[in-house]
Amino acid sequence: MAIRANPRLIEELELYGAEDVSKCYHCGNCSAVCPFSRDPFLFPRKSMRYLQMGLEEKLKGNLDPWLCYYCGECSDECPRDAEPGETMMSLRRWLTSQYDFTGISRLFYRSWKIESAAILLVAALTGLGFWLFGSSVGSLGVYDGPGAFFPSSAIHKFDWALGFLLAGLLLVNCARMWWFSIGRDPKLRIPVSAYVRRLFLLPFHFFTQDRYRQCEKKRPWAIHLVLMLSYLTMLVLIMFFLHLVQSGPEIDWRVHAFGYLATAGLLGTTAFALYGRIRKTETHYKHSHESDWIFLILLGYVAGTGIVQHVLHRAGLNTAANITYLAHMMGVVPMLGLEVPFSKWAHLAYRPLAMYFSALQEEAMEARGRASEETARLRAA
Amino acid sequence: MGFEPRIVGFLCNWCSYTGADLAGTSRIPYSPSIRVIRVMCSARVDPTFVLRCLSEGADGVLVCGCHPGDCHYSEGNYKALRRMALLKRLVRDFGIEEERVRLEWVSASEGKRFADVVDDMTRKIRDLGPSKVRAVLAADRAER
Amino acid sequence: MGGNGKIGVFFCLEGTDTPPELNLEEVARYARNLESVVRVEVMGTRPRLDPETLAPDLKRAGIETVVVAGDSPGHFKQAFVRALALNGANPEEVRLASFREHGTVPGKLTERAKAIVACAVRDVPFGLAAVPKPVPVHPVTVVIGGGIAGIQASLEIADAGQKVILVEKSGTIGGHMAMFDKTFPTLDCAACILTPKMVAVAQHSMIDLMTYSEVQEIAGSSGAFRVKILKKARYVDPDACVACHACRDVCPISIPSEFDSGITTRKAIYMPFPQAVPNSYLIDAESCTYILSDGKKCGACLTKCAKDGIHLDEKDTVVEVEAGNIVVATGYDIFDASRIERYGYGTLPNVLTALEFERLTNASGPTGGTIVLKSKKYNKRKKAEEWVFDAEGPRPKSVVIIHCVGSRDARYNPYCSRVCCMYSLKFAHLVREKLPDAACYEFYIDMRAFGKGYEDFFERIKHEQVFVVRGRSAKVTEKDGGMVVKGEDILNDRLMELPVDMVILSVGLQPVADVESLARMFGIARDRDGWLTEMDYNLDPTATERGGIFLAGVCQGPKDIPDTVAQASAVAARILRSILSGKGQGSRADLTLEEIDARSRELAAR
Amino acid sequence: MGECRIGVYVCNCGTNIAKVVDCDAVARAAQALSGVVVARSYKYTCSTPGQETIVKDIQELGLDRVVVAACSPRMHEPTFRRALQTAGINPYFLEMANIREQCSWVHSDPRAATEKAVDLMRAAVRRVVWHEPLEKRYVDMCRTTLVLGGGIAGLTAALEIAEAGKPVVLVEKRDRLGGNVARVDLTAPYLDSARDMLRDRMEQVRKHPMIQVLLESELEALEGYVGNFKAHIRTKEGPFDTPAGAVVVCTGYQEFDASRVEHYGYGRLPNVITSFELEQMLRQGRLLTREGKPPRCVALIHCVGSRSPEYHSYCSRVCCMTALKYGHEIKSALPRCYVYDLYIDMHAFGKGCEDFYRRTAEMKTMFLMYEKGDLPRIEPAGDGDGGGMLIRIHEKLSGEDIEVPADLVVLMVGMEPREDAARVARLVNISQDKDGWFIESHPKLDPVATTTDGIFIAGACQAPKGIPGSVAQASAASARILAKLAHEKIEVDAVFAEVDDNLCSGCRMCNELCPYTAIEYDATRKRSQVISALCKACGCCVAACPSGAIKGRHFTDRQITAQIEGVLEWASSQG
Repeated sequence: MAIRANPRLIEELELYGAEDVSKCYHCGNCSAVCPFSRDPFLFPRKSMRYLQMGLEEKLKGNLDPWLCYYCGECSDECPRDAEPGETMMSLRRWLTSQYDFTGISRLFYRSWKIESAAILLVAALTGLGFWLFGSSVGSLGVYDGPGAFFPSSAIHKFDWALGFLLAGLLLVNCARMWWFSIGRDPKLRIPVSAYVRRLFLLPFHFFTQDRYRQCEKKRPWAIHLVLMLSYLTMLVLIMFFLHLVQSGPEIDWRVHAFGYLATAGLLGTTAFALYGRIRKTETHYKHSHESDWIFLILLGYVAGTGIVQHVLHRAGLNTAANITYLAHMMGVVPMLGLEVPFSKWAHLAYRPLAMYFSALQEEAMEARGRASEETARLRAA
Repeated sequence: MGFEPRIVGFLCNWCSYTGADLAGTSRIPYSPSIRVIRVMCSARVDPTFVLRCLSEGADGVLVCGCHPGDCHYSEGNYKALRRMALLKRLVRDFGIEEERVRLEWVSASEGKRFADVVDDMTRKIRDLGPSKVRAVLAADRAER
Repeated sequence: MGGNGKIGVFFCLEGTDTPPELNLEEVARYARNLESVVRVEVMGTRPRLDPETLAPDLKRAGIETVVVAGDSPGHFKQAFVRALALNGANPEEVRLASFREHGTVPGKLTERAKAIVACAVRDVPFGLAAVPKPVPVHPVTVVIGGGIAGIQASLEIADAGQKVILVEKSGTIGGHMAMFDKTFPTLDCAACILTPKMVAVAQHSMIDLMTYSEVQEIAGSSGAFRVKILKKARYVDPDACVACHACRDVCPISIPSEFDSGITTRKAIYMPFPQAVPNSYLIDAESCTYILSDGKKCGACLTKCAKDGIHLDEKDTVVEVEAGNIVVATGYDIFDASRIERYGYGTLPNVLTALEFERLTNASGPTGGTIVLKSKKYNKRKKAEEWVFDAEGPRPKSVVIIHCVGSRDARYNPYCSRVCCMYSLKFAHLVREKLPDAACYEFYIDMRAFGKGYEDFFERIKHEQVFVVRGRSAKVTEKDGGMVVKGEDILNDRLMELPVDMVILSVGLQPVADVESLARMFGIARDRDGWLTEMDYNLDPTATERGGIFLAGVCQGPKDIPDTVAQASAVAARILRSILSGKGQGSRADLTLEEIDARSRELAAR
Repeated sequence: MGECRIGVYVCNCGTNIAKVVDCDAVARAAQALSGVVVARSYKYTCSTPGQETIVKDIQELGLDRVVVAACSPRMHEPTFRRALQTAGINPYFLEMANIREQCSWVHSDPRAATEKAVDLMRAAVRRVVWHEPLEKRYVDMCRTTLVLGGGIAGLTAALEIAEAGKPVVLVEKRDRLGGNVARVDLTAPYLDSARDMLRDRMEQVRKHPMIQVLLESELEALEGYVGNFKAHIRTKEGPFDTPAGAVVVCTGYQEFDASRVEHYGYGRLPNVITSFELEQMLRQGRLLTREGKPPRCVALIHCVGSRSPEYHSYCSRVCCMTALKYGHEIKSALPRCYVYDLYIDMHAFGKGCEDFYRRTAEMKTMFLMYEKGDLPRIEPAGDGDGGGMLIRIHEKLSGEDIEVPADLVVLMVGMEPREDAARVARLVNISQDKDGWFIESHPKLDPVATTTDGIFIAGACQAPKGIPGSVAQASAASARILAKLAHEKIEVDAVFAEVDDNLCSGCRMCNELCPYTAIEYDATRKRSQVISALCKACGCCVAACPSGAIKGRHFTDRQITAQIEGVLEWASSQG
């Protein structure tokens, strides 16, 4: 059954950052220079082709964009400046918006105005909510212990609640990702055993970013890893040791040591990324979608306010600390609440998943290949 | 080695000879049995030439001209056609198989066709075996 | 001529060919004062025009005739045509004022742009209005460049009984074509069809051949040029030399041979190639020990020459000649493959450029035409191992031909070099013919087999079991001794990693290194790819804005041999016509705005 | 006349001959033949040193006959004849044996090939003995040039020649000048105005005092030979005869008839049109479907009738760029219209073409690549398909089976020889290749001359080409003609037939046979005689003359019989 080409898709993808894809004349250079491109996952050329022709369904089920880490080789080598690397990036954005069932992500990516508005709104609500809550349970002058403006126990609960909500949203999106790439394809019959056997891939790629490491340029990977680990550390600290983190004023090295490292990591990498994007130092920094800026600014903001309120607390300036804390939360909530399920940060889940699914796909294809050979042999005999 | 026929080919300068050259430039192989003599037009081929070839011991004679209507001299090939018809009858009366004398149209763009014609004729004549005349010639030499 | 009602002039730039020194505002101001122009608008670069919105706009202004002006206004014509049609006006009344087409005059672009707009407003074809006055023409023609283009042009003119001075930079005429083995698609050997022409040039009474010479300066004006030619010292008297090779055998210096594109060596005293014309030795002063040491060292050849034809004290001389017409046939350079590192040219021994392979497979090449891999040989003089072609060397088992090397590529040459596809197919054929058991792959993007008999040739190659792979291969890497070529086989949707012994890079053509200075010397503009610009892409592919200076062959843009020959003959026609009629073509570049303006008024009045 | 001194030169042609034929053996065999003074085998006999050897031998060894065993005489006979001339003997004392095209290039068995080469060489040696010194003849060159066809090529050729002050008669079949270019508005890749361009040319031609334009006229017959043709032209005023020194054939091409490709349903489906029809629409600013609505999506299909086994195998050269042009124009006329471009290979090879290809791609034209054999299918679409028709194509770059909607399908029809090409070819006595294009005398080095002296071809009648190509070729042809016109007289071949009065019985058989009416009967002397200037040396009469009174110079009975004996010596020497 023939697939309908759709010339509009390429116009839509422009909003996601793929502005040059129409220049591509398919010399195949990019796929050949790409260190990751190999049968059966040939990219970026093939994805670019699907995009040029607007084969939406094909693209939806296509995991290739997640297998690309944007080392920029392809873009550097492209004879027509069609920016394959950036196209893959844009496709990741687009896929994120496709996985997201709420449609919010789509809104965000297509208009940075909406995204920032949403962020500001959530921030305002958070601010208001926490202010009311804080003033009802304690006083602005108290940072810790009884009568604290933000009692850690309560924040802890809130964090968990938010955590569950986000996890829920993300899970649904992941499920959709599975459906697009594997579930709906009748040709892909994957035994449960395979799912179990390959499951290790998830944590492995999540923690090591191993594939990213295989890029010819190592620096981006290193930076990304630091960022990722710092973020994780912070997450763990907050989700499990918040009471310790918040306690003070004396420094509790068991937790705070980690806190400092993480913060340093976050601030450092964010700063580096911002600098890179402003100066366009690397190929993968040449083109910046609005969502990239928003994300970096948020991250920097959150890490910054986080450490500031901590310091203020140690300095005994409780009121100031509390206010900064409030400001911090006004960053944290929108960042987690909006970026994780609906924007850039979803890739934190999608990338390892993609590795997992692609492995399964490949296995299934090989199996099918063997089967067809088998039947061919039998027919021959 | 088996019998390798010796064929004399009269090719008109404008179509057939050019065609034969084309076979060369496009490297289309054919049997080395043929020896080409260039004439301006197939109409120049005097029947006596053909007979002369046969009497000199040729196993076959091939005359090639432009396709009807394409003659560089407008209708020379038609004249060749008529002459060959008569000649064939004469040859038969001499007791020589008429397959040994052949007229073909080969245009300047038909290198392949020329090669095919030569190969085909060689095959046919190989089946016919050497021309009787050769034996006679041999006998003559023996007498002297 | 036609054209009534109110006229609107719209400036739309395509942006690709806009020269910086063009002052658009000034041109626009000029346009406002032209008769019956009611509206002038500068729409900027690549404006997004929508007929639906243009139409009412034009209607309101009552515009029934539109002049679209710009570097390449045709790009925007349709929008206006449809707009007029929507208004029920006559859609034929959209006129183009193309600066690219008519305005390529270094220095005076703005003036020219005004003239072009004026002509368009008056609906007078620029070609008719801008006609330079005929000039008396000196019968001698100087042809610069002794490649097939120069040779053809010279012969055509000389056969008509007119004097030609053929100036060639190197020691022999023949150019690139002389280096080729066979020519596509007929596969007849290049030497066989070229050498007779070279001989004819040498023997022609009306051609005086100046090899190893360069044009230094062109003074005077169209019809009466004074050309300064530097005759570099050959140090060997061509009349005395009988090519006995005695001198060569004793010369101690050996350097890479230009003619064999570096895959063999030649001596400091050398004959470019056996069929060289003039068929005589010459000495390259840069490498001759004797000359470098001002006669203190060596001089071995002096004693060996039986006819005392060697004069190492010979000096360069400058001659000045009068000429009515000049033919520029300076040809091209090939793209420097080492610029693309990932193909490993220069580092991997068996990665060859097309020209190197051309020599390798040539009967008169180092291996007598057998295709072999380079093998390590110990060089006694250099006391070092080096890679050389040896007729007995190993034959390649698999050969890869990579198309579009340096062509169709934004980072190198954005244009298509036009000949590579066909010569690559030719190579494939030669490989299959000479090495029947060697696999041959072609990595291509589009197979551009457009000429007479080309397509058939392509089909034929396919039947000779050549693997044509659609996809430009990306890199050549060394892998345990051998090489691996990586590329995408797009049509079969797979990645190929071929182990190969020989890689041939189908390098493109590019303007000669000194094209910049040449262009300045001739006073001709260059297009954005660096090729010399013709007077009119369609109507006048051979003439230039400078009257009396003509372009032949690849110096105007990539061409294959038939097109080059046709163009060279075309130039001859132009020159013969000027000589026979005694009316030389004046220089269009010298026309002033006033002249063109006046003439166009005249014509419009009729 | 046995005692001539013959030199035999066996060319190796690099390895072209030597790789199969044992050239030294051939040379040795030559040595053994009676009359042969010297026999050499040489790498490139055609090269300067090669020719010099021949000249040297002639002068030093006093040779009076030369045999060169090398490539086809069609290639180098003139070259070696020149060499003989320089050496001071009659150029016709040369005979060539074709041991390349008709031996080494077509045979692989060295033994057989060498044997054949020896035979051919021997035949040549035997023949050359009987060669006679012939003198070239010079005839007047008529100043007028006849140009057939008023297209861009014809106009250019006419102008070039007329500008040189030589009269031109321009014959155009139609009622207006301009040919196919007149149907075009803009030209790829620079989108210059073809209209202005043509107006420019036509103005000049019309105004030119040296050019006589005959519209609605056709060449009926052409007699004579180079320098002295006589053309019978049918004009609307009646028959018109003119002498002509040379003829330039610029009859151009005709568009491929799209309805032949039934598959595409041209003529059946209302909204399937040809490129020329689209050109018209664009020109009038009325880019509409048959239903009168502006199309939402247009599909351009390349290579209609070109690059296909069943129609024309060749590429029509200009369609790709034209299609890109249309893609571009449609987008600027209807910014919201989607354009699909269905192609096989994108032939964007000229100056500025690749750049234009890129530009069109940037305008979001959707390029779809299909396989040469496997043409797209056009089907009527259902409602909601967003287009009047659906085009199904197996898209090669993605490997997917694709369908695209289209309100308008444009067939990029290729070029083919005009249906009267064969007639023209016969009239002016030139040949056509397998596709019907006129054959040039050499594809590389002589793309405008033909096998018939004085007849030149220019423009798309020789092979598909764009405007610049046609213009260049037209000028090239004029260069040849101007070169001839520059001289008062021109050389014609010394080979023709002559009647021996003593033998002629006056039977007048030859008079009827001669296709050129070159033989007249002298009633007073009761003898036939040949008008040498008209004779084209076909030799028809020679073969026919019952009393052997007619001698075909350079192809005499004696020469040919000698050749026969030569090739058959081997055969007759064994049973």
